[in-house]
Amino acid sequence: MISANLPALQVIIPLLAAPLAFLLRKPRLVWPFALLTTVLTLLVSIGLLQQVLDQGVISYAMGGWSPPWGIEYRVDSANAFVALIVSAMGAIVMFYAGTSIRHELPEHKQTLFHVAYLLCLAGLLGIVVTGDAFNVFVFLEVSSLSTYIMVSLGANRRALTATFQYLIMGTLGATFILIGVGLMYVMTGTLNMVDLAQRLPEVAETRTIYSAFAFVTVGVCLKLALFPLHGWLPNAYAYAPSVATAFVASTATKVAIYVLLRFVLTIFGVTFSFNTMPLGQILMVLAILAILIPSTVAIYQTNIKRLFAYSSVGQVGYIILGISFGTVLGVSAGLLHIFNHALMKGGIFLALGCLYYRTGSVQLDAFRGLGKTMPWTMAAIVVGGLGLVGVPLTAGFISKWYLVMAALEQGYWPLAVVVLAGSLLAAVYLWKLVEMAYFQQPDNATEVREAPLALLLPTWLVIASTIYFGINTDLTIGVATLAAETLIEGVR
Amino acid sequence: MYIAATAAILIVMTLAVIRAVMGPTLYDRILAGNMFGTKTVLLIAIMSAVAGRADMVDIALMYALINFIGTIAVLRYFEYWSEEEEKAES
Amino acid sequence: MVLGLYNYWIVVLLMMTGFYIVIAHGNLIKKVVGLNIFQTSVIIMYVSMGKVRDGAPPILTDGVTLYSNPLPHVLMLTAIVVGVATTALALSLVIRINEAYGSVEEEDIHTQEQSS
Amino acid sequence: MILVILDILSWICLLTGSFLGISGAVGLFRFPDFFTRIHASGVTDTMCTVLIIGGLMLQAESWQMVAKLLMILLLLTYTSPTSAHSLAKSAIRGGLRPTLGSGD
Amino acid sequence: MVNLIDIVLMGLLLITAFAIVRMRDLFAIVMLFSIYSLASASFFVNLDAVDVALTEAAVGAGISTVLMLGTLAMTRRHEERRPRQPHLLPLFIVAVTGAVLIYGTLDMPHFADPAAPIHQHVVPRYIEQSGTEIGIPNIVASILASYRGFDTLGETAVVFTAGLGVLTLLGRFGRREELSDGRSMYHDMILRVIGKALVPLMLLFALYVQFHGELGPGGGFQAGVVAAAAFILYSIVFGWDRAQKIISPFALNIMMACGVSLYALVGVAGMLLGGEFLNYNVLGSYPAGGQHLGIFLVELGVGITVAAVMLSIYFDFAARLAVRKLEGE
Repeated sequence: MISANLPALQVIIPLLAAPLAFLLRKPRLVWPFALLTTVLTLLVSIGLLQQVLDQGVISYAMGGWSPPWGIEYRVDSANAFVALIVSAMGAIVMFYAGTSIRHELPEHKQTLFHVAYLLCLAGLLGIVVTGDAFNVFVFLEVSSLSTYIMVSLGANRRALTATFQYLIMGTLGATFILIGVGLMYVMTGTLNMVDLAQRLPEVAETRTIYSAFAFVTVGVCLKLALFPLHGWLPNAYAYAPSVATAFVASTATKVAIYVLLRFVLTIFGVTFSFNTMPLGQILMVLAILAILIPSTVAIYQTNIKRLFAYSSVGQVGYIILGISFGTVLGVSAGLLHIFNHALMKGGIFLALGCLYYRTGSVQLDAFRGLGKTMPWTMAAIVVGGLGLVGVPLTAGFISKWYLVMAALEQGYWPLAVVVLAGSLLAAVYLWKLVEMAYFQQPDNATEVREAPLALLLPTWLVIASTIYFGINTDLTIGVATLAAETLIEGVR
Repeated sequence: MYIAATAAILIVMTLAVIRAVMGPTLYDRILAGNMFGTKTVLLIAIMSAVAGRADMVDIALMYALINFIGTIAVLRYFEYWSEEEEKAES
Repeated sequence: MVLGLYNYWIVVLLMMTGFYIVIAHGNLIKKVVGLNIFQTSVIIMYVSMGKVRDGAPPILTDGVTLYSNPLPHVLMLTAIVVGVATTALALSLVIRINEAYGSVEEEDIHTQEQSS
Repeated sequence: MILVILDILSWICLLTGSFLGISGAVGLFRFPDFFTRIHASGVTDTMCTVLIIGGLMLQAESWQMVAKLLMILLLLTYTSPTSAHSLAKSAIRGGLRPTLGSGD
Repeated sequence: MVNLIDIVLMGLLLITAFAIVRMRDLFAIVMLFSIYSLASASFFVNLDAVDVALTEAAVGAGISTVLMLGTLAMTRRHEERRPRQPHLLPLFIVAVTGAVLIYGTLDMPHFADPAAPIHQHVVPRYIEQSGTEIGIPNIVASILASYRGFDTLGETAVVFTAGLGVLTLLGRFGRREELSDGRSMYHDMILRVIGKALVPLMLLFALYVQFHGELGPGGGFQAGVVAAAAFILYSIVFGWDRAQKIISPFALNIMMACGVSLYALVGVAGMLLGGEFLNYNVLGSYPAGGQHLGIFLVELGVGITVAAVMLSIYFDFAARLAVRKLEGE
C-alpha cells in the first residue's frame, strides 16, 4: 500500500507534519519531529526514484479522479531526480538546523522556523512531483510564503526589506505564471500537463499561445533569479538565517529551473520553444551575461554570504546555458549542474553558518586567520569554492565539462571561453577568501574555536559528497541523461 | 422595468465612485464608499430577482455585512490614527 | 458581439495599472495595494474566460442545462485566498519595516541602508 | 387581478426607489459640504433601499426569496443609519464643521 | 442587461484603479481599493461566478481592507511626494507587458462564446456527472473539494502559512493580557447596541454559509472569513482586549493547525481505506455517501483554519497596535 502511494506521501508527509509540529510547540520536541519527517521524506524520494527507474513513469490520480479531471501526480526520472536533491538537502540541513537555529533565534521563534521549513519543503516537493499546471502555482505559493517567513527571521533589520523585495518580486513572478497558465487554459481547456502537451500543437500557431509562453517564461525566470531578474536574491540570501540560506540556495532556485524545464520542454515542446519561439537565443545571451556580470560583482562584495549569493546568480547562468542548447547533452549538463551546485552551494552556506556560529559575522574581516582557528570550516569553504571554480576531481568540474561538450557539439566554441572566464572570476573571489584566511594573522583579541561537531558533520557530509560525485559520476550522469531524454522526448 | 432600476443603481454607483475619487475630505470618501456598498447590495438583489435564484441573495447579505464592517473599521482606525497624530503634534 | 474582446482589453489595462503601481511607486503600502489590484485583475480575466452566454451560475438546478464554466471559478477561489495570504504577510512586513526604519518609503529606507 | 395589482405596485416601488436613489446620489455629488451630503444620502438612502427591496419582494416567486430579502432589508435599515451616524459623529470629532448655516 | 452592467462596472473599475495611481492619501487609497474590490465582486456575480463573488467581497473588501487600515494606523497617512527619477523604465516595462497581453488576446475566443475550447474539453464532465458522482448541486463545491481537492489542501496550507508568518513577524507569546488597543468605539452607544446584535447574527450566517455551501454559493473559506469578520467587528466595537477574552490567541493557534490537519487526515483516511489520497469514495458505504462525508469534513477543516488564521492575523495586528500604544505612553 505504501509503495502505491509514494508520490502522494512525498508531499503529504511534510505537509501534514507542519501543523502537527506547530501543535507540539516546544522547540526541543519540534526539532526531532521535524528531523524525523525530513528523513522519512528522503526515504520516500529514494524509493520513488528507485520505482521510476524500475517501472518507468508513475501516474498517481489524486482523489481517484483520473486526469485530466482530477489532479495528477506524475513522476518520471526528471522530477524524481530533482525531488531527491530537494529532500536530501532538506534532511541534511534540518539536522544542521537543530544547533544552528537554537543559537540564532529566540526560543519562541525556533518552532515557527521549523514549521516554515517543513512547509517550504512540502511546497517545493509539491511543485516537483505534480503533473498539473495550476497545482504548480498553488505549491509555488506554499513554498514562497514559507521562504519569506524564514528569510524574515534574519537578525539584521535588512532581512525585513530583503524579504519585502523578495515577496514583491516573487508574487509578480507567480502572477505572471498564473496569467500564462490562464492563457494556455483558455486555448486548450485543460490544466493537466500531459493533456496540455497533447492539445497545444493544434493551437500552437496562435498569438495567445505565444503570449502565454512569454508570460510563463518570464514568471519562472523571476523565480529562478535569471540575470537581470535576480534583484531579490543577493539580499535575501545575505540576511536570512544561515540555515534558511543554505536550504533555499540549494533547493528553491533549482526547483524553479525544473519548472522552467517542465513548461518549456514537456508542455510547449522542444520544437515550439526553440524553433517557433527564439527561446534558445534569448536564454543563451542572458546566461552569458549571468555568468560574467554577477560573478564580477561578487568579487567586490565584503559580505561573504552576499558574495556567494551573487555567485549563485552566476551559477544559475551555467545551468541556463546548458538548457539554452535545447539538446539532450545540454539539458543533462544543466540538470547535472543543478545537482552539483545544490551540493556545493549548500555546503558553502552551511560552512558560513559555522563561521557565523562562532564569530557572529560573515564579513570578510571575520576570515582573518581562519585557516588556523577554524581549519575544518575553512577547508570546507575552500573545497566547495574549488567546485565552483570547476577544478578537476570536484563535482563542479564534471558539470562544466559536460557543458563545454554540449557547447562544442553545437559548434559554439566561444562559449567554452565564457565558461572558462566564469571559472577565472570564481577563482578570483575564492582567492580573496583564501588569502584572508591563510595568509593573515588572526586577531588575538577574540578567541575563536572550531565549530561544534553537530554543525561540521552535515557540512562535511555535503562537501565530501561534492568530491565523491566528482570522482564517481556513474549515478549522477546516468540519471541526468535519462532525465534529459525524458524531458526532451516529452510525452508525444 | 428591472432594467430601469438597474440603470438607476448603476448611475448612483458611478456618482458615488466619482465622489469617492474627488473627496475632498476622507469622510466624504467614506460616505461615498458606504453608498456604493449599499447600492451594490441592491444591484445584486435585483440580479438575483432577474435570475429568480434565492441563493444569490446570500451574496447580497454578505455584502451588506462586509460593507458595514468596512465603514466601521475605517472610522475606528482613522480615529486611532488622528489621536496618534495629535499626540505627536502636541 | 460588440463586447468581443472588450472585456479582456479593459482587464489588461487594469492589470497594467496594478503592475505599474507595484514597480513605479516607492511607498510600500501602495505597492501592496498595487499588487492586490494586479491579482484581482487576473481574477477578473479568469472569470471572464469562464462566462458562457445565457449560462446560469454553476449550481445544478432542475430544468437548466447551460451553465457557465465552473473551473475558472474554482481556480480563482484559490487565487483569492493566496492573494490575501500574501497581502497579510506583506503588510506585517511593512509594519516591521516601519518599526525598524521609521519609514515606509523605499527611498528613505535605501538612504538609511546606504549610510549604515 | 391581484397579480396585476402586485405587479403595478412593485413597479411603482422600484421606480420611486430608483428616483430616490438618483436624487440621493445627485445630492452626494452636488452638495457643497460633507454634512449636507450625508444629509442627502442619509435621507434618501434608507427609503430607496426599502422601496427597491420591497418592490423585489412583491415580485418574488418563492417564500425563501421573500425571507432573504426581508433579512437584507432589516440589516440595511439597521446598519446604514448606524454607519451614517458614526460617520457624522467622527467627522465632528475629527474637526469638520458644517459650512452652511453656521451663521457667518 | 448583463452587458450593460458589465460595461459600467468595467468603467468604474478603471476609474478607481487610475484614481489609486494618482492619489497620495493612503486612507483614501484603501477606501478606493475596497470600492474596487466590491465592484469587481459585483462583476463576478454578473458573470455567474457567485462563489468567487462571495469570497472576493469577504476577503478583498473585508479582510484585506481591515488589515490595510490596521497597517495605516501604525504608519503614515500620506505617500511622500518627493522628486523621483522619471518613471520611464517602469512605464516602458508596463507598456511592453501590456502590449504582449493585448497581442495575446487577439486570438482568444470571444467573450462568453459557448463554443470556446475552454468549455469543451474538461468541464462538461463536471457539469454533467458531478450530480451523480458527487451528489451535491454546487458544481464549484464539487470541484473545489473533490475533483481538485488537492489544490484546496494546498490553498489551506497557504492560509496556514500566512497565519504562521504573521505570527512570526508580529506575534508575541505570552504577556498579552495587560495590553489594550486603546479607546475602542465603546463610547458610541448606538454602535454598541447594533454591534452586539449583529455579531451573533453574523456567526449564524457563517454557519449557514458553511453548511449550505453544498447547495448554494458558500463553503469553508467564505464561512471562515465571515466568522472571523464577526469577531473583528466585535473587536472593533468593544476593544481587542475584550475580544481576546472570548477567544484566546492560544486557542486560535490550535485551531489553525487542527483545520489543516483535519483536511490532510481525511485524505490519509482515504489512503488507509485502500483508495488514493483524498479519495472520498471509500469513506462511505457507497461512493456518493463517501463523497458527501469527505466534502463535509474537508470543508469543515478549511472553515476552521481560515477562521482561525484570519482572526489570528487580525489579533496580531491589533496586538502590535496595543504594544505601540503602551510604548507611546
